[in-house]
Amino acid sequence: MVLKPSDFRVPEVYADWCPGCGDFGIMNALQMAFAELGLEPHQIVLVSGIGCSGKEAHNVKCYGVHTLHGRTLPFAMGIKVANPNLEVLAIGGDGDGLGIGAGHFVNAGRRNLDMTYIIHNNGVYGLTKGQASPTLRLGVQTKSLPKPNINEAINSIGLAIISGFTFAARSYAYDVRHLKDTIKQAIQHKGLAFIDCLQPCPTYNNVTTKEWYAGEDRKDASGKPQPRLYKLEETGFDPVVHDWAEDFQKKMAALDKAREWGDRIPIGVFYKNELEPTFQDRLTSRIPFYMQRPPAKQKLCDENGFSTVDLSEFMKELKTS
Amino acid sequence: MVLKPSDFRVPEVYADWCPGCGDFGIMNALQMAFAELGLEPHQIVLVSGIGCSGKEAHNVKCYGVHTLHGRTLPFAMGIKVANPNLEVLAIGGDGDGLGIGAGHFVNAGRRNLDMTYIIHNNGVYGLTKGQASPTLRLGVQTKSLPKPNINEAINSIGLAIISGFTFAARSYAYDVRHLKDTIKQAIQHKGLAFIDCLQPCPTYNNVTTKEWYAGEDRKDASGKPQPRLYKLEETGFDPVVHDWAEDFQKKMAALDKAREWGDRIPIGVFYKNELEPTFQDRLTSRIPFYMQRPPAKQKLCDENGFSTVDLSEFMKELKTS
Amino acid sequence: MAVDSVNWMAGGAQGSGVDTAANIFGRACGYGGLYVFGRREYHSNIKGLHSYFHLRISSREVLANVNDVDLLAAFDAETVVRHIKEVSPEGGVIIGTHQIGTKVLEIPTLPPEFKAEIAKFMKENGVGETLNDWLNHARQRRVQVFPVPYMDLLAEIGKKLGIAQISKITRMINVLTIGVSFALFQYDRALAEKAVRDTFAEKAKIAEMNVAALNYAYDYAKEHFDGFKHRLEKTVVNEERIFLTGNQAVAMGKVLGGCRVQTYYPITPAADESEFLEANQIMKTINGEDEAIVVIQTEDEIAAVNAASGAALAGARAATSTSGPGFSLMVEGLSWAGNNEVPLVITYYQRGAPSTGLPTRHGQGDLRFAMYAGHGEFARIILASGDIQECFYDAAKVFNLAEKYQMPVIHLLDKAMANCSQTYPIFDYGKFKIERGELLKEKDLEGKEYRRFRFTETGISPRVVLGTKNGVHWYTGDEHNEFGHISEEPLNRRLMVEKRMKKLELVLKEVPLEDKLKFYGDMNAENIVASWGSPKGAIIEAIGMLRQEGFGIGFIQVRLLHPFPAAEVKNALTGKRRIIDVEDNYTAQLGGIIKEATGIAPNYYVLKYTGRPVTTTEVHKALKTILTDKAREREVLTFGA
Amino acid sequence: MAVDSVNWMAGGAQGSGVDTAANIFGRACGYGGLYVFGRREYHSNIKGLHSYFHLRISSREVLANVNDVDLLAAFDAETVVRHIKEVSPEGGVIIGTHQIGTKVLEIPTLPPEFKAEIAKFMKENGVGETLNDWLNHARQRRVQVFPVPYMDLLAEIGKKLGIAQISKITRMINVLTIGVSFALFQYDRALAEKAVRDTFAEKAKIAEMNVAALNYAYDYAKEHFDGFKHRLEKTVVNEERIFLTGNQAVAMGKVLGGCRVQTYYPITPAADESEFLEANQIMKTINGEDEAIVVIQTEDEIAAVNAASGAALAGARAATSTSGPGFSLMVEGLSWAGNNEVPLVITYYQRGAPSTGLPTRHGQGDLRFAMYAGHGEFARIILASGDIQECFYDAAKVFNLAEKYQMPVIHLLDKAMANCSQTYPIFDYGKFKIERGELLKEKDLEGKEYRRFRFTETGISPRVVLGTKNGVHWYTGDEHNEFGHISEEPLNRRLMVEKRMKKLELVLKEVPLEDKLKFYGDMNAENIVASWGSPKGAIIEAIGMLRQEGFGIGFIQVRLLHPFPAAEVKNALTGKRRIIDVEDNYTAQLGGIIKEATGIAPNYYVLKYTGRPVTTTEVHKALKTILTDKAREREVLTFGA
Ligand SMILES: Cc1ncc(C[n+]2csc(CCOP(=O)(O)OP(=O)(O)O)c2C)c(N)n1
Ligand SMILES: Cc1ncc(C[n+]2csc(CCOP(=O)(O)OP(=O)(O)O)c2C)c(N)n1
Ligand code: SF4
Ligand code: SF4
Ligand SMILES: [Mg+2]
Ligand SMILES: [Mg+2]
Repeated sequence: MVLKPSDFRVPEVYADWCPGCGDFGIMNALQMAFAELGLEPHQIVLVSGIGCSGKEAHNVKCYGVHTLHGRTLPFAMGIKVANPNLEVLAIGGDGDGLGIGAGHFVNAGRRNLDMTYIIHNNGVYGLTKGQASPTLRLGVQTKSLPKPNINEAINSIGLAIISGFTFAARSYAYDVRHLKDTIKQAIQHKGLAFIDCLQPCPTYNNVTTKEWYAGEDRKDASGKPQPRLYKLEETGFDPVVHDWAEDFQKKMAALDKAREWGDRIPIGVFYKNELEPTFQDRLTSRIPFYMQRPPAKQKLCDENGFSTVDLSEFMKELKTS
Repeated sequence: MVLKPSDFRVPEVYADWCPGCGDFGIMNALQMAFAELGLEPHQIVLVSGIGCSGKEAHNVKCYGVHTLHGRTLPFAMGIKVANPNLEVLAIGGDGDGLGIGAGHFVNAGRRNLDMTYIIHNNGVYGLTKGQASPTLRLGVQTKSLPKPNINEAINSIGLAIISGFTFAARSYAYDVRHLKDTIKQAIQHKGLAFIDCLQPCPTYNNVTTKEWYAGEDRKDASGKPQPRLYKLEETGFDPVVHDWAEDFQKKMAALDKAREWGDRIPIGVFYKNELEPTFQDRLTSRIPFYMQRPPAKQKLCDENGFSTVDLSEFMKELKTS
Repeated sequence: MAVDSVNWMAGGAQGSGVDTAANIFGRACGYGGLYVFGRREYHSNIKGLHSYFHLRISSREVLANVNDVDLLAAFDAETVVRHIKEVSPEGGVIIGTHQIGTKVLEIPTLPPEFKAEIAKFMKENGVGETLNDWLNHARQRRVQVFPVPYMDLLAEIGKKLGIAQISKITRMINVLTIGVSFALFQYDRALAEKAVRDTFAEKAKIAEMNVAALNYAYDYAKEHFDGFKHRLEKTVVNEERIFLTGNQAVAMGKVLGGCRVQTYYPITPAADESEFLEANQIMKTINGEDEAIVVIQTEDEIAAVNAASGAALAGARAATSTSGPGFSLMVEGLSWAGNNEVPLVITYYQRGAPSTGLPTRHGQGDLRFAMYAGHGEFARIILASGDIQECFYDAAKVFNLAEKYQMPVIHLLDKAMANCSQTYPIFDYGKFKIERGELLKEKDLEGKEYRRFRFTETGISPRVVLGTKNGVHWYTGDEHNEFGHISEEPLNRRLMVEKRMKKLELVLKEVPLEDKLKFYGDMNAENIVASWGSPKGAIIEAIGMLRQEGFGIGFIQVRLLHPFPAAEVKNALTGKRRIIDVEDNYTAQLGGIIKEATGIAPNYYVLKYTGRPVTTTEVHKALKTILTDKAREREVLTFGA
Repeated sequence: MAVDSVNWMAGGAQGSGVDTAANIFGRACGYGGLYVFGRREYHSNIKGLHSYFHLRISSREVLANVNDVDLLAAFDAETVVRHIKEVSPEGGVIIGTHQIGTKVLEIPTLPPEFKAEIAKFMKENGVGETLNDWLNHARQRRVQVFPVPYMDLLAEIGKKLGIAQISKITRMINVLTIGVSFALFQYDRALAEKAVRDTFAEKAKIAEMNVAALNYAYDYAKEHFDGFKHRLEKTVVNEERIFLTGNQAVAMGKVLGGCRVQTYYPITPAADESEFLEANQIMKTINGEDEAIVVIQTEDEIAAVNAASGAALAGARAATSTSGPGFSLMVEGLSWAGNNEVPLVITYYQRGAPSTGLPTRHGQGDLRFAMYAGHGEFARIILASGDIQECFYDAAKVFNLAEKYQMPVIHLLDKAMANCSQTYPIFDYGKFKIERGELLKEKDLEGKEYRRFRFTETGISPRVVLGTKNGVHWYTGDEHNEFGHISEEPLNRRLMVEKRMKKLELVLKEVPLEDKLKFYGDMNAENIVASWGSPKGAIIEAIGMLRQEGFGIGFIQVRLLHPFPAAEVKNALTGKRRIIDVEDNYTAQLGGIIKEATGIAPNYYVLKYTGRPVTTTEVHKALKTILTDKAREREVLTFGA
């Protein structure tokens, strides 16, 4: 059965984002990506956090788990480990993932579970009315801040790479096609994939706006805006680690790109490494039949309900007579 | 009054680390550093986490705040912000700082408070009997692990640099002099300083042992061990950012050094940048008299106890008649 | 005694100006010497979902909301659908003419479960599918409908102001509504003008545009509408009054109480308080000196609570402010603070729960969690305010309690108080005293051995702040000896547990009665209501009405919830025929505590857990049912959209 | 009824072989058909601080510890100083000759508060400063001292084994102690030999060395010591028995109960359970198939609880295991699980608290925290085991409860159970049934509209696991409608609260009596003890003794602590003259719950909060004081070093 993006819509839910919010673009890109990958709704689990971004999970027709603020990755891990055959995507806000959730972010990198994580990078805590998020730069004052931001921004691509994510990309909520393609690549990537999705928040972030990304404040002589975003893939940038020997150099190239901001902002894949074993690979090396009979698929009992487990090996250890 | 390291001892407390534990070296280095810097016990606050390492705070004569697992940095922040004239050091285990505390680690970098953070890097959760800590490498099996480690290690120096720490160094618990000097530099650094202190745990970590660091498993022809550790400062490595323009290159050089492990392991300062404003600087730009009258030093009331605050400005806003 | 009042409600999508409208309306009433009580309801959403503001206005003090709406200013069709049933007979609805044709079941923001509800209503009452049908149905109840051609009005105003593009001024619809409303109420338009000007004080041009719009609408209404029965009349007052929310009251109370470090992580409905503090970081003393509060937005609530503890140890009065989800993350830190006798203040706004729950709605479901939060047994104080004025004074007092008794204090509030607003005579805070408890300074310590946790008669060990010369000491989350070093000795352990816990007895002994309990109504009557927190206002009004109707009834408001003033509560309840517990939760948490602490069980429960606060109307009704022996043991209230 | 028993204690610095010694000793007793109860006490320290193991041995079942020590095997001077007062008259102390000259106040590991205690003791009793003085003082109570020249013995053994460097074999001192002990008890040395061999089963050479040492010491003692009165005699048994800790019992119970994902973050005393599971990850079914449990060490407890919820939603039986500090971090996740009706299991080992507290010591101070943890009101089950066998079966049962009632279940345990060990007839688990509750599969769903939170009579909505075809649905921490989508509708809200909460009534109706309460002793007597958790064993023995002494007394063990079986408890307590609450905490938490739930208040409390579990001896004494009307309302127990 071939599904269309519209098959992933949830008509009974009103998507209550502000008019012009980038979250709509992300929703569309997810629906398109799922359709193009030939996934069915029940095969996918979208695990979201708390924030405007957290509502994505209700607006896509697939299993949706709208979790706690900052906890998408642990929930997603539990789901994926229990049933590695599910396509698991964690999605959340920048505050969610890099503020309260930063500890999970860093430690997720250590496991390299084969799943995807998308951050809605809007520079603000949207749903709590516009406080500075961890991606907002020092000294910047968006409209709802009483004072200019007092903290430095987190470099999310850099953090992902240092933490061990094996795929790190950036895309843009208003370039739905690019975002959709990036999501597809992330899902197809064997390992933990991170997408930093630039997402204008027209309500609270009056600094990195759609117009700003489009470069409408800097028109060339002919009056044409000079977009700030450019695509890495169009510059010949090769993010793929083909051999461990080139890993460090690829990482450094990615970090170099990751610091570009302001007049030229790269989107696309910064880093990709499929040589690192996934957590599923590692579990399989402990439990050879893990992928065939993962935790969610074991039988536990016979038809009468009696537990079928045999504890005699354990008991032997403890016997005194 | 010139104090000696022994003035920083706490004779009434039995330092209950295992014989040969690197934590003794760290204790000694702290005491020496404080004495050499001419600090007095009451000027210093040692904020520790939970773990064998957490006990450092009880073994040094200065204000000691032995906090919660993973929470040294928030406590330290509160103390430092309330009274910026105190010399605040946070110290804790690798599990403490990079496992459960990783979120604070990353976000502390965004603030650049002028304080010092020292991690006891022993590759294990010592006090809970030797589980893998976040600095233990994938596939390594220390003696108390039932299976080889299933997670990748965190690159703590790299993480500090990416997160915004403005000083990142590594030292070694058994090179007390080097460690002492590194601690002094960290304290004197204007900004948030991180020290990754390699700390053998003879009880649970039988992999990165004192002997291993000393290279006793690889003797040269003459039978002399070939130490694995070498000092960056002896190689002419210059970690200091003199100008923002060289910042990225200095960071990359530090990251390059940070991946060295195995046969040659650098210790010393990897990165140092005093150009970045500290959190105190930033607060002062909001509150001009912040350093003179910080929160802990305000008077609050007159001699009869009556609150001296004047709320009429606030009330004016709310008046309806 | 309940008060005659006029009730105005504005409703519309979030972001469409409902709040501003209510603000202007409330101010205008205040300027006319009227008392106002405002309740704000909104979805956990930034733009698009339904929100409303209910203002109750009177020449006498009003303490709570009632069910009635006398004039509903509906910014959209959904507002009519959700609130028309609240509009009183003889009341009115202001609605845009362009909305009257809306098919109600096609309003996109209505969720399926609500559509099912209204479909049922329409079927049962033979109401048709358009808003017009709904309005006609209301007309049958003598509700007046005032259709306003907003777009036409805007076009004309635009013309007058020289603005061609109407979309630039559509946001003035809210001011038009106010103009129409005040015209209907026949209220002094000068006061409305002043309110508009003050609201837009910093933008003179916008202020003038809005004043023009206001007057245009006022005139329009005078011309086109008549027969509306309700009136608002200004009076002359010769006292200063303020109109404020609980959030604002708490923020000011903290400043008064000497709070100089506030940590927070954004969360509804607490964040407004911290933002208010941050925006007003620098303040003056009465001596003209500058002081400042440092507000830190942390990476999470775990950092917030522990940083606040750190600041408290360093000698600053420090607090953090949050609601349920954040508090859940703070409990490990709370337990540390309890063990280390830290004077930590946590401002806890309850909201609809469990979990994310109803983030912008009300609830009182966290009392027992606050009592027992954190592993192990340790002393804490829980003080619950019941109205906005208490919010203010209590927010200051809790720092005295925290420092005197050296224990964490939870200032327990709720969403209703946080976001409601009320008129008060200006607060007279000049008598507020800072009590820092036993606090030793450098010179007190000279030549002496200092033990942070010295065993004393009362359990209170004189305190020294970090950095004090001669006072070096230690803290640890482990059980500790008098010096603050880890100790696992059984005898020391027993004594330390007892030391910490017996301070609670001291609290019970020393806290003045009015901070434990407050009494209202007839305390000699055979009927008594027990409650805590925001239901207070509605209860006071309801028992006032009942007493006028001839019933004997009193009310105890429990303020100190932990340690629980069992003796005083028992005393108040003993011998009563009907003990009625009123709370905004499902499990009657205060009721359970009373039962455990006093051995006396309430025999009636009035409970509400729809996420909306109780109103005077429904509390009055429920109590009356009880007093006339027609009630079940549990009366569940459900009013409010 | 209490049981005749012999009590052996080994004590010494952590890391000096106390645990191994106790293990070998216990096994040897087991091989001789004896029952053993073992209690382990240790500091939160890896090496150097004092630890001890108390073994109580009998030919009949033993359920708890007693105060007496009949033979104290002291590995160091500190052990003597700490435990000599426990040694019974006619009891003995084995001590190294080289330690006898130790000046006790100079033992470096003693903290100042303990030194102050012993200095006082020495002064009051005229005891001198050396260990020898202490031993002489004990001799006055007819305690026998057996000094062993360990170093000489080791030198000779070394010579025999061809080992020159004694430092290589000093760790065999523990085996020497065992040899001496068994010789004194005149126990069959072959059984001791077998125990040593089995303990070192994987290291044949070490095993032989240790057997040699054992025999050498045994012979030495036979030759040098006599007059020791206590005997251990083997008996013949014809049933299979096991000797295990609570940690092990829980791990096995989880496997039986179908737990297939366990998440954890290391913490005492829970981590041993997870490590046991990880080490034994792959298991067989009775059909010879392989199954496996995935054990994930997470970055913190927040991740642990939420990952377990995730796994549970995906259809695996999933649990996490922790103690107080970790549980504190889990409460936000617990609240989410409650709101989303997740069948999550949390194994909660209480330890000394608050905060880090006494990380390796016992306590029961977290009951009310477990009851109310998490903001808001939601349904949960708390089941508390009272002994190691219950740990096993309950660890399996909780998964049935979690899935049948779709709510989080807290399996509440404590440090005493986790680390104590006891002999039992082998568990007969073949009748254990897996009950997954209402669980729909792909084919059940075909062509139907599925609503995860469908309103039903019982409140239970048939469940579908993530990934099931035709069953797509949503979860959210927000209040939700039947589909699992966010809903702020007041009516839906009320119904959802009621749906979730009324499942608790079903639990109370369906859970069998023996999982709610257990009754022991004379339930018709006028005296009754109420308790929960690990004090159970000591209480059963103590009331047995009392009944032999002619007192009428019964005991109810409360197992289901939430929802609380108020009717059954009330029934048991009604009409009793003395109701005695026994708990290892300060605030008598169960007592408070009973009072609230039944209106009946205990009139006596026997409480302990030194971090050590209660013993049969002290419970017996306290109860007797109460039954003879000589007690205060609160009897505080303090036994144990
Ligand atoms: C533990 C906890 N703390 C705070 C909140 C309140 N909260 C709701 S949304 C939000 C911020 C969301 O910001 P972000 O993650 O950037 O998402 P966005 O709304 O910008 O998409 C916060 C702090 C919460 N739900 N839980
Ligand atoms: C919230 C919480 N979880 C778990 C623990 C248990 N715990 C005590 S020490 C420790 C690990 C310490 O490891 P590390 O931080 O590396 O310090 P080390 O002992 O190695 O110095 C843990 C997990 C705790 N105290 N608090
Ligand atoms: S506040 Fe910003 S992020 Fe949230 S819905 Fe509105 S535009 Fe989107
Ligand atoms: S366990 Fe390791 S880290 Fe802990 S005290 Fe012993 S040697 Fe040191
Ligand atoms: Mg955001
Ligand atoms: Mg460690």
